[in-house]
Amino acid sequence: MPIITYREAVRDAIDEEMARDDNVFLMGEEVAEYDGAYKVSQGLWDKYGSKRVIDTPITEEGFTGVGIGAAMAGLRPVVEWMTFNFSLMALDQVINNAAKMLYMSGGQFKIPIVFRGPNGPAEYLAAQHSQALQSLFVHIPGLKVVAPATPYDAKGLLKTAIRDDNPIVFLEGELMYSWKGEVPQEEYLIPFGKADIKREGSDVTIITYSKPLKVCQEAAAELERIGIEAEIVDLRSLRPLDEKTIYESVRKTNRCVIVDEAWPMASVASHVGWLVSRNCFDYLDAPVELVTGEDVPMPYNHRLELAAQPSVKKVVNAVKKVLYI
Amino acid sequence: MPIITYREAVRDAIDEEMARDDNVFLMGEEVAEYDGAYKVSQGLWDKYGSKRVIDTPITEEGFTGVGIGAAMAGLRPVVEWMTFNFSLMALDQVINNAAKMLYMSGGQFKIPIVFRGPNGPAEYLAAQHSQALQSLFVHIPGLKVVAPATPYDAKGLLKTAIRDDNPIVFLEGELMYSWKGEVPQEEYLIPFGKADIKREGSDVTIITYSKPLKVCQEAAAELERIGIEAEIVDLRSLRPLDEKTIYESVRKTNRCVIVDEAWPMASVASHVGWLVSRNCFDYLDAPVELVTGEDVPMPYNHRLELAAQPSVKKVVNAVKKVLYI
Amino acid sequence: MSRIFQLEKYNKEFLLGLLEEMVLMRRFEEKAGQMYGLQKIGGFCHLYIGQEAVATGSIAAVDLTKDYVLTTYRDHGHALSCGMDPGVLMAELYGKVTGCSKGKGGSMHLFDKEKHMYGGHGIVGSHIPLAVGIALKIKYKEEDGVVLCYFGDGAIHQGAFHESLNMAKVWNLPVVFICENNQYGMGTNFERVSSVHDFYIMGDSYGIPGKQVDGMNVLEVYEETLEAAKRARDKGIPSFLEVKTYRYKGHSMSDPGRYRTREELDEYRNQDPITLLRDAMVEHNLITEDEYKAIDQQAKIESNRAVEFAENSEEPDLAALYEDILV
Amino acid sequence: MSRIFQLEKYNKEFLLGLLEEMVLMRRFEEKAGQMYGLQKIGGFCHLYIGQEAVATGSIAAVDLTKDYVLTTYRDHGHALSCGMDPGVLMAELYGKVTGCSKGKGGSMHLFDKEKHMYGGHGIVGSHIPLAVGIALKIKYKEEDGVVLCYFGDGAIHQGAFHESLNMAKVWNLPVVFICENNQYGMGTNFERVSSVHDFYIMGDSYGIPGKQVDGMNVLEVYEETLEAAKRARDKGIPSFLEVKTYRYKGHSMSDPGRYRTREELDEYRNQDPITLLRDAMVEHNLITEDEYKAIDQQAKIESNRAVEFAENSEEPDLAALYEDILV
Ligand SMILES: Cc1ncc(C[n+]2csc(CCOP(=O)(O)OP(=O)(O)O)c2C)c(N)n1
Ligand SMILES: Cc1ncc(C[n+]2csc(CCOP(=O)(O)OP(=O)(O)O)c2C)c(N)n1
Ligand SMILES: [Mg+2]
Ligand SMILES: [Mg+2]
Repeated sequence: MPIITYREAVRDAIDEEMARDDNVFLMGEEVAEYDGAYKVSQGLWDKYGSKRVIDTPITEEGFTGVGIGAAMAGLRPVVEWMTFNFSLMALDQVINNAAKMLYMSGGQFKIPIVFRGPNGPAEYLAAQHSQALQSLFVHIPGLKVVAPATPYDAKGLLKTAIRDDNPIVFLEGELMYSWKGEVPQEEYLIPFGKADIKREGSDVTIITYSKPLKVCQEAAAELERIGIEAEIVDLRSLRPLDEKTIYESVRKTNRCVIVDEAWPMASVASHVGWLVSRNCFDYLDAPVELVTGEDVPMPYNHRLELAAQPSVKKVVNAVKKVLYI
Repeated sequence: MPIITYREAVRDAIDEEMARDDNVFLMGEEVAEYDGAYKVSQGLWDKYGSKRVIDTPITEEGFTGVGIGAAMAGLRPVVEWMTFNFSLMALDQVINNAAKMLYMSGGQFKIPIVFRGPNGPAEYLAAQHSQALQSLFVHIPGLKVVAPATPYDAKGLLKTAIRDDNPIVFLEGELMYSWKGEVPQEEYLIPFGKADIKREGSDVTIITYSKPLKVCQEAAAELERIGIEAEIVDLRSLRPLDEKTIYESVRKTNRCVIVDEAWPMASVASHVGWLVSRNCFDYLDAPVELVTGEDVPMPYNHRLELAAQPSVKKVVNAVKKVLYI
Repeated sequence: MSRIFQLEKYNKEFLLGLLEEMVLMRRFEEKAGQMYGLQKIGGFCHLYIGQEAVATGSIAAVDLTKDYVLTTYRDHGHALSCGMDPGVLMAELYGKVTGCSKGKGGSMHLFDKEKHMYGGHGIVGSHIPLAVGIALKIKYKEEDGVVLCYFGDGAIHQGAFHESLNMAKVWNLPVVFICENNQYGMGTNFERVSSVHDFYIMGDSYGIPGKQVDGMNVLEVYEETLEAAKRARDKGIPSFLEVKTYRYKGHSMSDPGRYRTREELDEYRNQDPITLLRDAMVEHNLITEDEYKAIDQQAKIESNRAVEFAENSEEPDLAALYEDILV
Repeated sequence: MSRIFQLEKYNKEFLLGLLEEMVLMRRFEEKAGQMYGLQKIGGFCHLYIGQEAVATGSIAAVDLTKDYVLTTYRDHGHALSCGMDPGVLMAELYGKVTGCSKGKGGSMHLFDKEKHMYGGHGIVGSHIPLAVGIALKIKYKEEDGVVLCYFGDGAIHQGAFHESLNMAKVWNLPVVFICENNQYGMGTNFERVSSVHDFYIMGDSYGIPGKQVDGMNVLEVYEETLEAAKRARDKGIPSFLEVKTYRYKGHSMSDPGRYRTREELDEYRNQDPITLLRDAMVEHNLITEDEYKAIDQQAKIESNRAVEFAENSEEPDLAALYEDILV
């Protein structure tokens, strides 16, 4: 199978869907002539022109709303937020318009739109530019939220997202864009709501998604060296959530650590922590532990910045804790 | 003790703090000449004039930012959002500016500001005007979040909030404004981070905050009739959270139900659900149950609207469930 | 204020249509207010009384088989102008399943996809970008449509308004932005929160033609909308119309409206858009007093029928709670 | 383009001060760029090279014991103009604890409360309301200050800009809004995303005096800011200055800048703000080539010293992670 980057996987998914369906178009800041701030859309403007790859002014609230309006009227916009940090300016549009239109119109207006871009900390960017904001979106009924961690998952899920008739929040990651992985040449789709077991194991379940997957994989390798077999459940889709796969794994391993780079309070991590605690109550041999982003704004200094994020060491320690070792 | 409404308690707190400290002022839509959309600020403009009670244009993002700037420069603004539904337009200001300024300036700029207004569903308002949005704020380090449910708590906590040197999100409720309760004539302050046991009981801990307190109290009365003594822990302060009081109660009752009118995913409810599951692991006789707002946009029809919210029946059923009856 | 109505330009059917529509709006809204008083309707309910000429005149200037309408929570008038059935609207106000939004949207969220009534939006300013998006679709699909986007004087200050005008012009999209300047937000006279008092000049910041329009004169509203719509349709040039109007009632049902004087209210009642058109038509012998009374009677009957329909309709099933969240 | 420098109006010290400041900025930024290349600095780093006359000329026109400055992430120049120490700035770029924000803010978040440098803000447009808030405090406290608020051409379209201008005028607050129109957002020429190409006219929508200023002429920037600041200070009238300038480097260090031509870049290099002032001063016999070289040498020394200071400074303690979140 060809090996491509996450960036290429995202681009290919957009490209293929634009080729397949004339109603699909891409809009956002610098997505066209500049090829995207992170070069995700490289070449798409050359290929599809200004009608279908649209540079917007820096007006997150406005152009997000324009996308939603276009979706109301039957187009299928892919809206790029240069980073999710700026999505905060558009949150009213996403929550009050995109997520509620179908409901408050009594089922008349579906909103087939994808909001995508890099989420989560990158490097040396400080507090305003390094936020993992998925918890805010996952909270909202009327949205679907996906967060793939591999090129394969990114491509398959983004194609599904673009074809879905609902508003989808699609979380990528600046540091993930250069990650590589096998992606088949043939077309494939990955359904929402299906977690993926990225590593099988019998001793502990590590639940994660998005960028921390790599940290979890490294931690699992380290744990293997001391005889601990961790099962890694990659959620991929946060809303809907694949509770079945989660519970099956935890009921097998009886121990659970959740790894999430977002802040801990009212987060995906603590939500899943409650779900597992409740639904695997009779199976858990230890309390569910979380490894999350530290509960602090992101500092600029790199050493502090790394300390603020999940690390192999933190994951290993949490696993040891649930194993009482 | 005098009995006053929640509305009056909030007003009195603002009034007293404005009288005490010239730097305190109130701003928002319709707060001055119109006496407030929900009449919370009635009379304050007459008393303090246009300098200190400021009507703003309908520009949530803008006037919230103006408040934050004024706080940077040493004033102590109380910013009223007509309802929290509109705070979504100002979220970038709250999260990227208010919550991060102290950190990213290396401790130079404190932001003494209170963002307040009615949160949560009222009646017949449909999806865009009936949201309990606390989860979004609770997720953010750099903020404090409080949600009093009685006139007494509202007054004491709001006075503390106005004197606090940090950005505070203060959640009221339209339907709570007419609730009455005893409030002493003498000045008092209630510290943040202290839950209040609103009812003592030995059989089950019901954790709640804000408007659902009343539903919990009614449920407790009903449960009492069948011999079940519920302890009601009113969190009051969501960030910081009084974990100690929560755990003490659950370790006593061994059973826990959490009642929250917000949506369930990545919520205060599920966060506390995980905390209790983890930290009372050896004490829990049943999984922690949640009663939350249903995971749907709010419908307009009143019957559906009521069905979307926590009810006495739902709370009673959840309690029965954790008691296995 | 005296106005000149050049009725000669129009055929009688057309003028009668406008008059009937405005009278229906008036009676419908009175009925809605009355039913609100009887607690048949709850929540926010923003009446359109006084502003009838705006929706009526402007929507008469477009063709809803290809054009589109978006407005705020003060949407009953626009919904009627779009040809939505009064019964279906009243049922929505009642929260009944026969309402246009199945009782899930209510007064502020009237929608009819078929009739190109794209809502009924509750967040001040936030629907303006949606209108630009619909216009983008028109251009994208190389269609012939125009979007009429209504909002209040309060929305003018919202960033979304300014962001939208810029994008509409940069991309040359067929939108007509219509500010219904009824001179008050909730209780705030617009001059207290506006650095300029003639909004129409704001078009200049975006290279968009701006114009002030007399919102009590249904024909002026019609003419100006026609011109703006034509410019949008033929040349992709968006326009900005500031329509000066007035609401007779409080902001919503709970507002006693103490922030304005009796005199001011009377001044506007004296230039009532319905009376003005009726009087002009009487003067031009296009209608008799009796014919007018018949129109009014018909409007009352339709409004009563709407109430009857709403009263006799079912509430939505509880199962509806979990329907329409996702497709 | 030829410019007239009426140097007679100024004393030599003042002119030398401007020149020295601009040269220091240039050398500091070159050094920062170099250290970025050596991976001593990471993340986003937006250089001010080419725009020196804007911060220098405008901040020279105010008194930072009572006035205030706020700007974007492209803030190194403003920080230097505010009198912040180059070493402390470079240390911040290095993420060292001796930096102005203790290494927690970095290049985009330079702050100095004492010197009234109120940041260093990363979200395009979002700091503009903050400036209005600071101006509100000035009026509230009946002080004599003025706020200078800088932002780019890209920020013009953000709603926050428009909301801010309206409020500043409604409340008559002492702010000077300064758009540094360097003609590009990231890779986007401003004309591609702007419905009008002269921004200064946007003041009209808010009854605010607007003016276009030559940003390569430090004295014109100085004069216009002086006038606007006086109007703000004395009469509470906000102003909007569109300062036409240019950045020689990419948007940030990672941008190769392929979206513009060599010729365009050269055209602006030929009107370099430092060269223009230097040449005019040479012409007026206010400085010799050797004296200029000495100034330049001094700027290089200071920049090297800044690097040295940064290099020799400590990283913050790990405990700092949980400090400064709340007071
Ligand atoms: C963003 C937002 N802020 C506040 C409100 C509350 N609100 C509803 S209507 C209104 C006044 C709007 O006035 P205007 O735009 O003039 O419209 P009108 O009601 O006069 O038609 C306000 C403040 C809201 N719905 N949305
Ligand atoms: C709200 C927001 N959207 C996008 C960005 C990413 N971004 C940073 S700088 C920039 C371009 C800004 O251009 P301009 O305002 O002209 O300032 P300049 O960099 O030219 O000084 C963009 C898009 C951001 N920081 N904030
Ligand atoms: Mg109005
Ligand atoms: Mg620029």
